Amino acid sequence: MKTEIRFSGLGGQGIITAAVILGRAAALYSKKHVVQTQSYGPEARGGASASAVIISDDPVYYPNVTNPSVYVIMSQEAYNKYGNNAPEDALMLLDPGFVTSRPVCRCFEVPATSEAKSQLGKTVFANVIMLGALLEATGIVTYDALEHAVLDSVPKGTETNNKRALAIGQELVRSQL
Amino acid sequence: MKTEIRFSGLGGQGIITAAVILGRAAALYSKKHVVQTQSYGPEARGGASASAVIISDDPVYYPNVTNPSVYVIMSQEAYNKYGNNAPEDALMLLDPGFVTSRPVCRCFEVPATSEAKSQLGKTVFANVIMLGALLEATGIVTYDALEHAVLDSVPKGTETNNKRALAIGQELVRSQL
Amino acid sequence: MTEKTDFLNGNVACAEGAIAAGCRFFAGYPITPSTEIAERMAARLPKIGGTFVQMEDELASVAAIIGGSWAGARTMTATSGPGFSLMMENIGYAAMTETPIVIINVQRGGPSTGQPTKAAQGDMLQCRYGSHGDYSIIALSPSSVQEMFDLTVRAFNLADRFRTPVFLMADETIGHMREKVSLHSDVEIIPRRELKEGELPCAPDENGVPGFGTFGNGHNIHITGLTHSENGYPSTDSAEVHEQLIRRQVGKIEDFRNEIADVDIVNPDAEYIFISYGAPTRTVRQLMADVPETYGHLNLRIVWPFPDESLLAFKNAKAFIIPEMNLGQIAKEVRQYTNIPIVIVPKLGGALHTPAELKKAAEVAKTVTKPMTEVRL
Amino acid sequence: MTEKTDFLNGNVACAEGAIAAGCRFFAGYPITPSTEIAERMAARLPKIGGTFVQMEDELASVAAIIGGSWAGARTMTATSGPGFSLMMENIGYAAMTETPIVIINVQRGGPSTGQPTKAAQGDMLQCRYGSHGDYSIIALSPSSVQEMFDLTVRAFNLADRFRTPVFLMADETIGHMREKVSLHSDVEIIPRRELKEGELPCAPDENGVPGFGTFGNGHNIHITGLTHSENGYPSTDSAEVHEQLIRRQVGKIEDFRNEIADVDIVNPDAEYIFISYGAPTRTVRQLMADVPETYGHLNLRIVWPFPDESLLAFKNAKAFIIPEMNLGQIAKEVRQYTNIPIVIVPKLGGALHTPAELKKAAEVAKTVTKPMTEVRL
Amino acid sequence: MNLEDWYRQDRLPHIYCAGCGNGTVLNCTLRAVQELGFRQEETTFISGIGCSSRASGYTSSDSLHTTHGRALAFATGVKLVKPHQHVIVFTGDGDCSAIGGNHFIHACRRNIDLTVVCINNNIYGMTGGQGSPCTPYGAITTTTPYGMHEQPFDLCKLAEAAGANYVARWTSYHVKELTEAIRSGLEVPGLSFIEVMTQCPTSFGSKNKMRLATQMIDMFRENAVLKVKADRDTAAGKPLEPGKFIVGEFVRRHNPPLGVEESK
Amino acid sequence: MNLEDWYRQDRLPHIYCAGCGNGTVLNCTLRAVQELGFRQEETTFISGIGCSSRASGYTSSDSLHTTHGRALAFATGVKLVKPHQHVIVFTGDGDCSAIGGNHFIHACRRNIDLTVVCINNNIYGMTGGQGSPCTPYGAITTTTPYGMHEQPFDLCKLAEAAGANYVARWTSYHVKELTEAIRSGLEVPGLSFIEVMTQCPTSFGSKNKMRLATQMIDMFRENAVLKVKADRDTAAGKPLEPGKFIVGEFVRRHNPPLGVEESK
Amino acid sequence: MKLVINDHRCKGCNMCTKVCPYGIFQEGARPGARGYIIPVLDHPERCTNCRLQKFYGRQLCGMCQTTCPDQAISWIDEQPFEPHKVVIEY
Amino acid sequence: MKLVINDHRCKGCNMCTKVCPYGIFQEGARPGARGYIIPVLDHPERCTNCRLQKFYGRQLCGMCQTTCPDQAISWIDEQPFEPHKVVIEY
Ligand SMILES: Cc1ncc(C[n+]2csc(CCOP(=O)(O)OP(=O)(O)O)c2C)c(N)n1
Ligand SMILES: Cc1ncc(C[n+]2csc(CCOP(=O)(O)OP(=O)(O)O)c2C)c(N)n1
Ligand code: SF4
Ligand code: SF4
Ligand code: SF4
Ligand code: SF4
Ligand code: SF4
Ligand code: SF4
Ligand SMILES: [Mg+2]
Ligand SMILES: [Mg+2]
Repeated sequence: MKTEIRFSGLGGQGIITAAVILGRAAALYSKKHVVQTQSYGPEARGGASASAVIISDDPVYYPNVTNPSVYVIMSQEAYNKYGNNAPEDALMLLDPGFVTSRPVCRCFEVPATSEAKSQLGKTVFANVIMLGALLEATGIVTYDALEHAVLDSVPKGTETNNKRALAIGQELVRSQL
Repeated sequence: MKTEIRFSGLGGQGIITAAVILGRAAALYSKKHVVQTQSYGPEARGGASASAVIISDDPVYYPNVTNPSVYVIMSQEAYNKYGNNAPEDALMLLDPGFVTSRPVCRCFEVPATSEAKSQLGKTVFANVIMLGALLEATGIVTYDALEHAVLDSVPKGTETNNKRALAIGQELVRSQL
Repeated sequence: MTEKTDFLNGNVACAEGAIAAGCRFFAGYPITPSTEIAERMAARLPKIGGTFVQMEDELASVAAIIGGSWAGARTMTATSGPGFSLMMENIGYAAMTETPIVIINVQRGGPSTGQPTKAAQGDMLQCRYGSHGDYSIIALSPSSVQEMFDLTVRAFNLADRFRTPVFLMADETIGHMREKVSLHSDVEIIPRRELKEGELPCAPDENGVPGFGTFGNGHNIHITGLTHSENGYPSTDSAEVHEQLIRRQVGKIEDFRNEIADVDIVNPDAEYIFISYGAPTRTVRQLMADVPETYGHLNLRIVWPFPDESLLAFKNAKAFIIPEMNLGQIAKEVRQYTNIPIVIVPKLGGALHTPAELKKAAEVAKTVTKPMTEVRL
Repeated sequence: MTEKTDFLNGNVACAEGAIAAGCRFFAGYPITPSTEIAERMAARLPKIGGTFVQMEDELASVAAIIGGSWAGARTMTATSGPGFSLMMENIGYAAMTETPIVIINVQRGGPSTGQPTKAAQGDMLQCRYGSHGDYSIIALSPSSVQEMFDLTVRAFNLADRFRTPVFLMADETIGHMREKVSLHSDVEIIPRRELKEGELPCAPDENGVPGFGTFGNGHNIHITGLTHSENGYPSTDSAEVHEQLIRRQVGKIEDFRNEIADVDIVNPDAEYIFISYGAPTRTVRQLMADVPETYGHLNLRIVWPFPDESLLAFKNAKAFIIPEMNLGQIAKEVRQYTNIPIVIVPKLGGALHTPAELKKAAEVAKTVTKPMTEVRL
Repeated sequence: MNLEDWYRQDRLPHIYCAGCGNGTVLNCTLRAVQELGFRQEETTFISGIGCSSRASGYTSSDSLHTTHGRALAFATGVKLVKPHQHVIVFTGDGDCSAIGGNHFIHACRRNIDLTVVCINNNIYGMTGGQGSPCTPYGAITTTTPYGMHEQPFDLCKLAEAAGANYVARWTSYHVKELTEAIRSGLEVPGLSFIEVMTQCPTSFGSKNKMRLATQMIDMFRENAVLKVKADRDTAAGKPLEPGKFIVGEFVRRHNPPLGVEESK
Repeated sequence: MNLEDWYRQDRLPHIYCAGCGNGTVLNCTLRAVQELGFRQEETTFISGIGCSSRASGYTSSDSLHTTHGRALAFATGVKLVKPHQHVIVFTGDGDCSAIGGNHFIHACRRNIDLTVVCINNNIYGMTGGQGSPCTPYGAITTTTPYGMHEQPFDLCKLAEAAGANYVARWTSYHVKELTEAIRSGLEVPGLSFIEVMTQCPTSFGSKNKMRLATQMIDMFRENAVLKVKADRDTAAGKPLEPGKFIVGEFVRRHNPPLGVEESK
Repeated sequence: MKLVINDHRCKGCNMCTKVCPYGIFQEGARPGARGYIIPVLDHPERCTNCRLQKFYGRQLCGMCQTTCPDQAISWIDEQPFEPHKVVIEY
Repeated sequence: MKLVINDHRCKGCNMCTKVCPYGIFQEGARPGARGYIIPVLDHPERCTNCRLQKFYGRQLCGMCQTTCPDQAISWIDEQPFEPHKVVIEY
C-alpha cells in the first residue's frame, strides 16, 4: 500500500509543518516508510507553499509524488495549481475560507482557519485542524501516532490547544461523513 | 650549427640582460633561430642569477640547454653550480674578481667588473664588457649585430659608454689570444 | 548502542552525523540549499562545547576549518555550487598540506547562480579537478537521509585516515527531503594518527600518509602550501621533491581506490547495468523494485576515487547505463576503465529521472555499439 | 601589412597580441609567472586610450573584465594557478551570461602555491571543469612566443564569435622564454555581433549565439547568472528553461568543436602518434626533427573543445603517446573518443620532457594493449 | 522620462515579501535618477545577490545582476570602460559587507565614481534569515539562535575610513531624505555610499519581536537620531542611547575620484 | 626560553634581500614573544603569501604558511578551536589589504584575539614590485609606471573603523617602540593590529630613488611623526606635511573580544 | 486626479496607513484578488496630490507612493463626470 | 662578552652602522664569504652590551642586534685570557 498526499496553500499557513507532522506520525509512530518533500522557490518569497508526503508499506525509493490520492488545499492559487487536476478517485480536503472552486473528486470542506480563529483564538492552529480532518477522512495513521507527532512538533504550552485542534478537525469531517 | 651559451652570476650583475642582448643580436640582426631562457627562484631573492641562449641555424624546438659549449660566469657560486661541470671542449669567460676556481676547458679571464669601474666609472657596464669579450672569443654574431642589440637595450645617454664597454671586452680577450 | 530515531531532512541529518563523528568546529557561510546544515550546527555546537562561526565568505570558511583542523578538531563546512567554486584555492591548500577536513556540497542547478532551489549533480568533476594542479580527494554521495548521517561520519574517518579533504557531494533532493533516520551516537571513529616523536612531519608511513602534528602539542612544525620536503620546509626549486611529493599525495588515495570503495552491486549477472550515485540511485532502485531481476546496478557511495574494479563484477555487461543530473560527468570516468558501451542519461533542471525514463534508456542500451551514446529524454 | 619583429618573452608577446586584437581594458592581480603580462599592459594601455587597473584580487579581476566587456570593450586578465582557482565562480558567471572575455593562465607547479616559478600544465581539467555546473569553454595552448601573440588574438575572436570565456593556457616555459616574434598590427578581427533591434537578448541565432547587447546602446537589457529565459529575465523554477539554456550554451561550443579545431597533423600514416600541446610540443617536434618519418604527431593549439575528429586522421594508429606536464589530464579526454591504447607520459616538477624520454615512451607504446598505460620516467 | 518608465513594468509585481522595504528603496532610487533627468542608455544598475540585489531586475535600463558580493568589482569594469555611464549599485548588508567587504573598501579607496545604495536589513534575507555582519549584538537569527555575539560593522564609518567621497545613512522611513541623499550621491564625483536601514519583516522582524513591517518602521522612526542632534549630544557628553543609530550625511569631500571622464 | 630559540636556526639565513626590513620585524616580534615568556607550544605563527609572510617559516613553534590574503581566516579557525593559543599573524600590505582586505576588516569586527603584525613596504615585494593598496600616490612601481594614481589605504584607520581593540603604527627604524607595541598587542584581548612601515629596497626603493636600505631608514626617521606631536599640530590647525605619516598607538580599548578562553 | 491602489500589486503591508499625513489610508478587512488585505481609502479627495497636482502641474506630496514597497499606489485621471454617474442595478 | 658578526648571515646592508649610538659598526670594504661587504667593528669594547651585559645580567642596548635584518649580530663569551694571548706566526 502506498499513499501520496499533497499539502498546498500560502506561506504562513503551516503547510509544511502539517506535512512534516503527518510524515513523522507515519514514519516514527506507525512503522511505515515515508518520504516528505517540499517545494522551495526564491521567486515566491512568502508566497505559495506546497509539500508532499508518501506513506508506504514498502521502501519508498523514488521520492517524487506522481499521482497523489489525497489533497489538502488551503488557497485558491494552490487549488488552481494542484487541485484542478485531481483525478475522480482522489480525496480532497479544502479550506472553504480560501478556496472557492470545487473538484470532481470526493471533497471535505474544512473551514480550518475560521474555526481555529473562533474556537482557539489563533489561526495558527488551522494546519493541525486540517490534520485532524485528514485523519478522520483517511485513517492513514492512528490517532495516537498523529497526536504523538503533533506534540513532538509544537511549542511548549500549546499542547492542549493542539489536541483540541485535532479534535475539531476530526469533528469537522465526521459531521460530513 | 647550434650553440648553447650559459650566463651565470649574481643578481644585479646584469646576467639576464647580457643574455637577452646576445639573443636579440642573433635573432633580429643575424637571422638565426634563438631561444633565451632564465631561471627564476623565490628562494633566492637577489641571489643567484642564470640565463641561457641557444643560437642555431635550424629552428630551436627543445628550449632547454643540455650541454652548453660557452660559459660566461661572474660569481664563484655560479661557477660551483655550472662551471665545475664544463666539458673539456667548452669555452669559458669568467670574471676573475669574483671567481677563484679555473676550469679544465679553454678559459678567458675577463675582469669585467673592475675594468668597468676603472675605465667607465660604473660596474653596471660589466655585462656589456663580457659581451664584447664573448664576441671576440666566439664570433657567434657580428659586431654590428651585437652593437645594434646593445643600443636597442640600454638607456638613452649611455650609448657611448656601452660601445666602449664592448670594445674593452673585445680587447681583454684579444690580448689573451 | 544508544540509538535515536527521528524524522529529519538530509541536511539536518548531515549535521547530526558530523556531531556524532566528533566534529566540534563548523565554519560556514549560508547558501541555499545547504543552509540548514549551518543552522543546525549553530544551534547544536554551543551546547556541546563546540564552536560555530559564520565567516565572511566561503574562502574564509575553508580557511577556518583548515586552521581548526591543525588546532586538533574535526572540522567541517557546508555549501553549494557558487560557494564551492570560491573554495577551490583553499581546497588545493588542504590537499597540499594534507589537512583532514570535511566539506559538504548540497548541489543545486548551475552554472553560476543558476537554479538555487533545484537539485543537480553538476559539481562532480569540479569536486575532483576544481583546484589548480594535480591532486586527489575523496568524495561520497548519499542517496537517502540515513546516508546523509552515515556518510558524514564516514567522511570524517576517511579524512583522518587519509589526511585529505573529503567531500560529501549531496544534492538538493536528498538535502531537503525528510525520512526516518537512526542517529547512532556511538559511531565508529577512526582518528588521525598523531605525529610520533622524531618522525618528520611530511614523511609518509607505510600507507603514504604522514603523522599529524597537531598544533599546540609541541611538535614545532611548519606547514606550507609550497612544495616542501619531508621536514615540512619549502623546497620549490627541485623537480624531484615536487614530483615525489605530488606522486605520494595522489598515490596515497588513488592506490587505495578499491579499498576505499563503497558500492552496492545488484544482479551482477545482468547484461544491462545501471551505474548511479546520489538521487538517481533512488530511481534506479525504484525501477529495480518494479521490474526485478532485469537490470544490474552499481550504486556508488564513494565516487572519488572511482572504484574501477567494481565494474569487473558485471561479467556479462553489454552496456553501462549512467543516469546523472548533469551532462554525463561520472560517465567520463567510467569510460577510462572500460571498452563496454556506455549510455549517458543526462537530466538537467532539477527534476529526478523517472523510472519510465530509465526504462527507455535501458531499451536504447540494447542497440548501442559506440563507446559513448547519449539518450535525450 | 605593418609588421614589427622583436625579441620578447611569451608574456610580453601575449600582451602585445591582446593590444593588436583591440583589447583596451585589462584588470589583473600580479602573480608569478604571469605578472609580465599585467606589467606590459600597465605600460602600454594608457598610451593608446585603454585602461589598466590593478584589482584587489583575482575574483575582482574577472568581475571587472566581465563588466568591461558588457560596456563594450575587448577585455582580458592574466593569472596563474592560485589566482585561477579564485576566478572559478566568476568564470561560471561569464559562461552563464555568455560574456566574451579572455583569461590568460600561465601555468606553474601546483597544487596550492606549489612551485611558483616552475612550468606545469596542471590546470587543464580545472580550466574545463573548475566552476560548478555544466558549461563549456574554449581553451588554447601556445607552444612558442609567436603563438603567445597569435593565439591571444585568436582568443579574442573566438570569445566574441562564441560569446564565451576563452582561455590561453600557457605555461611558465613559454611565458618566460624569449624568441623572435612578429608583431602584426593588422590582425584579423572578428567582432561580436551586436544585438539587433527587436531581437531578444538571450535568444540564439542560427549558431546558437545570441546578439550582444552592449551597455549604453539603448538595449535596456537585464543580465543575470540565474537561469533565465530568452528575454533575459530570471526563470529559476522551470526545468525546461534550464535544460534548454544549458544545452544551448554547451552546444554552441561543443557542436562546433571540429570547426573550432586548430591542430597540426604530421605523419598521419604513422603507427605511434604523439599528442601534445604547449611546451611538450617543442620536445615532440625536436624528436621528430631528430628522427624524421618515425612518429606521427597531433599538436593541439586548441585543447577545449577537444577536436575529436582529428584523431581519425591517424588511420594506422597503434597507440597514442601523450606527454603532459601533469598526471595525464588531456589523455583522459582523448580516451573518451578512442579504443586505441593510450600511453600517458606525465612529468611534474617543472622540467620539460627530454627527447630521449619521449623516445623511451614510444618504445613502451609498442608493447601496450591496455586502454591506458602510464610511463614512469 | 516619467518615473514609471524607470520601472521594468513587465516584471512587476516583484518577488519581495509583503512589507519588505526593498521596494521603497527602489522607489527612492528611481525617483532620484528621474529627478536628475538621466537618460536610460546612460544609466546602468548593477547588483550582487540577495533580495536587495534583485532590485536591478526591476529597473528599466541596462542592468547587471552579478555574483554574490562582487557587484562593485563588476561596476568598476563598466565604469572604467564607459566613464560617461551613471553606474548605480544596489547591494545588501550581506552582499556589501560580508562576502563583498573587500570590494567595498577598495571601491571606496579608489574613490571610483559609483553610487552605492546599500540596503541594510541587518540580515541575510534571501537565504532565510541568517546573521549578517550588520546584525545587532544580541539579535536572534537562524545562525545566532542564542543571540548574535559578534560586534556589527558601522558601514558608514568603514566607507569613510576607506576613502569614499560621499557617505550618508537613512532609513526606509525617511523616503524624502533618502531620495535627496541618493541624488547627492549621484552628483558628487567619486564613490558615494548611501546606507539604508530597511525592514525585513520576514527574516529579521519575525525573530526579533517585530512581525509587522509597520512595527519595524516605528522602530526606525524612534531610533534614528539625526546627525546634527547626535553631534550636539556628543558635544554635551551625552552618548548615543543603546539601540539608537545616527542618520544623516556623514561625509562630503572632493578627493580625486577614479573613472570620471576628466581623469581618463 | 632564549631569544635565539625562537628562531628556526636551521632555516637561517633567510631568503630576504640584503637590507630588507622583514628580518628586523621578525626580530622585534620574537623579542616581544620572548619577553612575555610565552611557551613555544602555546604559540602559533600564521601568515599568508609574500616576502613578509615568509616570516612564519623562521619562527620556531607551530606555524602555518597559508594562501595569499587568507591568514586571518586560518588564524580564526586555530584560535576558536584552541583559545589558549597565542596566535600571531604575519602579513604584508598586499596580503593584508589587497586580496586579504575582507578577512582583515572581519577579524577586526569580530575583535578576535589575534595579534597581527602587518609589514607594510608599500609594494608587492615577492612578485617583483607591483603597486599595492598602500603604495603612496605618485610612486613608481612596475604596474604604475606613470605614478600611482589611486589613493592608498590608511590601514590603522581601517582597523579602527572595523573594530580592533589595539591599533598602532611604527617603522622598522623604531625597533624598541615596535617591540613594545607588539607586546602590548599580545597583552590586549581582542584583535591587535600593528602596522610596521618597512623598507623593501629591492622592489620599492630602487624605483623611488632609495636604492639603499639605509636611505629608506633615513626616510622613515624623517617622515615619521609621533602621534602626540601630530595631535598637537592638528589642534593647532597645522596639517600633516605631505609625505609624513603618523606613528604611535592609535587605539587601545576593551570591546568584547572573540576567542578568548572566558568567552567560550 | 484620483488616488488608486492596484490590487494586483498591493500586498497589504499597511505602510501607507503609517505615512499619509491625512490618514487617508485605513487598514482594510477583506482580502483582495491575491489574498492580501488591501487598505481602504478614507476621503481621498483630502490628499494634497488629488487636489492640487493638476493645479501645480507636479506631484506635491507622494509620501505614500514613494513609500509603497509594491508600487501599488498611483493617481489616475478622473473621467469627466464619471464620479457623478449613478448606476442603478436591479 | 664579545660582539661578532656572522659573515654567513650578514648581507652587508649597513643598517647596524646607522643605529649604533657609539658608531661601533663601520661600512666595510671587502666581500665576505658570500660576496657581501661586511661592516667592520671599531672599538667594540665601547659597546654597552660588551661592557656591561655580564655585569647587569641582561642585555642593555641591543639596537644593532634587534635591527640587523639578517640575525647576524650576537655576543659570544670571550675565552678567559684569550684577548691577552699573543700568537706569533712566522
Ligand atoms: C558565493 C555565494 N555564497 C552564498 C550565496 C547565498 N546567498 C544568496 S543571497 C545571500 C545573502 C544576502 O544577504 P544581503 O546581501 O543582506 O541581502 P538581503 O537578502 O538581506 O537583501 C546569500 C548568503 C550565494 N548566492 N553565493
Ligand atoms: C591568489 C594569489 N594571487 C597572487 C599571488 C602572487 N603573490 C604572491 S605574494 C604577492 C604580493 C605580496 O605582497 P605583500 O603582502 O605586500 O608582501 P611583500 O612581498 O611585499 O612582503 C602576490 C600578489 C598568490 N600567491 N596567490
Ligand atoms: S526575506 Fe526579507 S528582505 Fe527578502 S523579500 Fe522578504 S522581507 Fe524582503
Ligand atoms: S623583494 Fe623587498 S620585501 Fe622581498 S625580500 Fe627583497 S627587499 Fe624584502
Ligand atoms: S503601502 Fe502599498 S502595498 Fe502596502 S498596503 Fe499600502 S498600497 Fe498596499
Ligand atoms: S500623496 Fe500624500 S496626502 Fe496624498 S494620499 Fe499620499 S501620503 Fe496622503
Ligand atoms: S645590519 Fe646585520 S646584515 Fe646588515 S650589515 Fe650589519 S651585520 Fe650585516
Ligand atoms: S648593542 Fe648597542 S652599543 Fe653595542 S654595538 Fe649594538 S648598538 Fe652599539
Ligand atoms: Mg540583508
Ligand atoms: Mg608588501
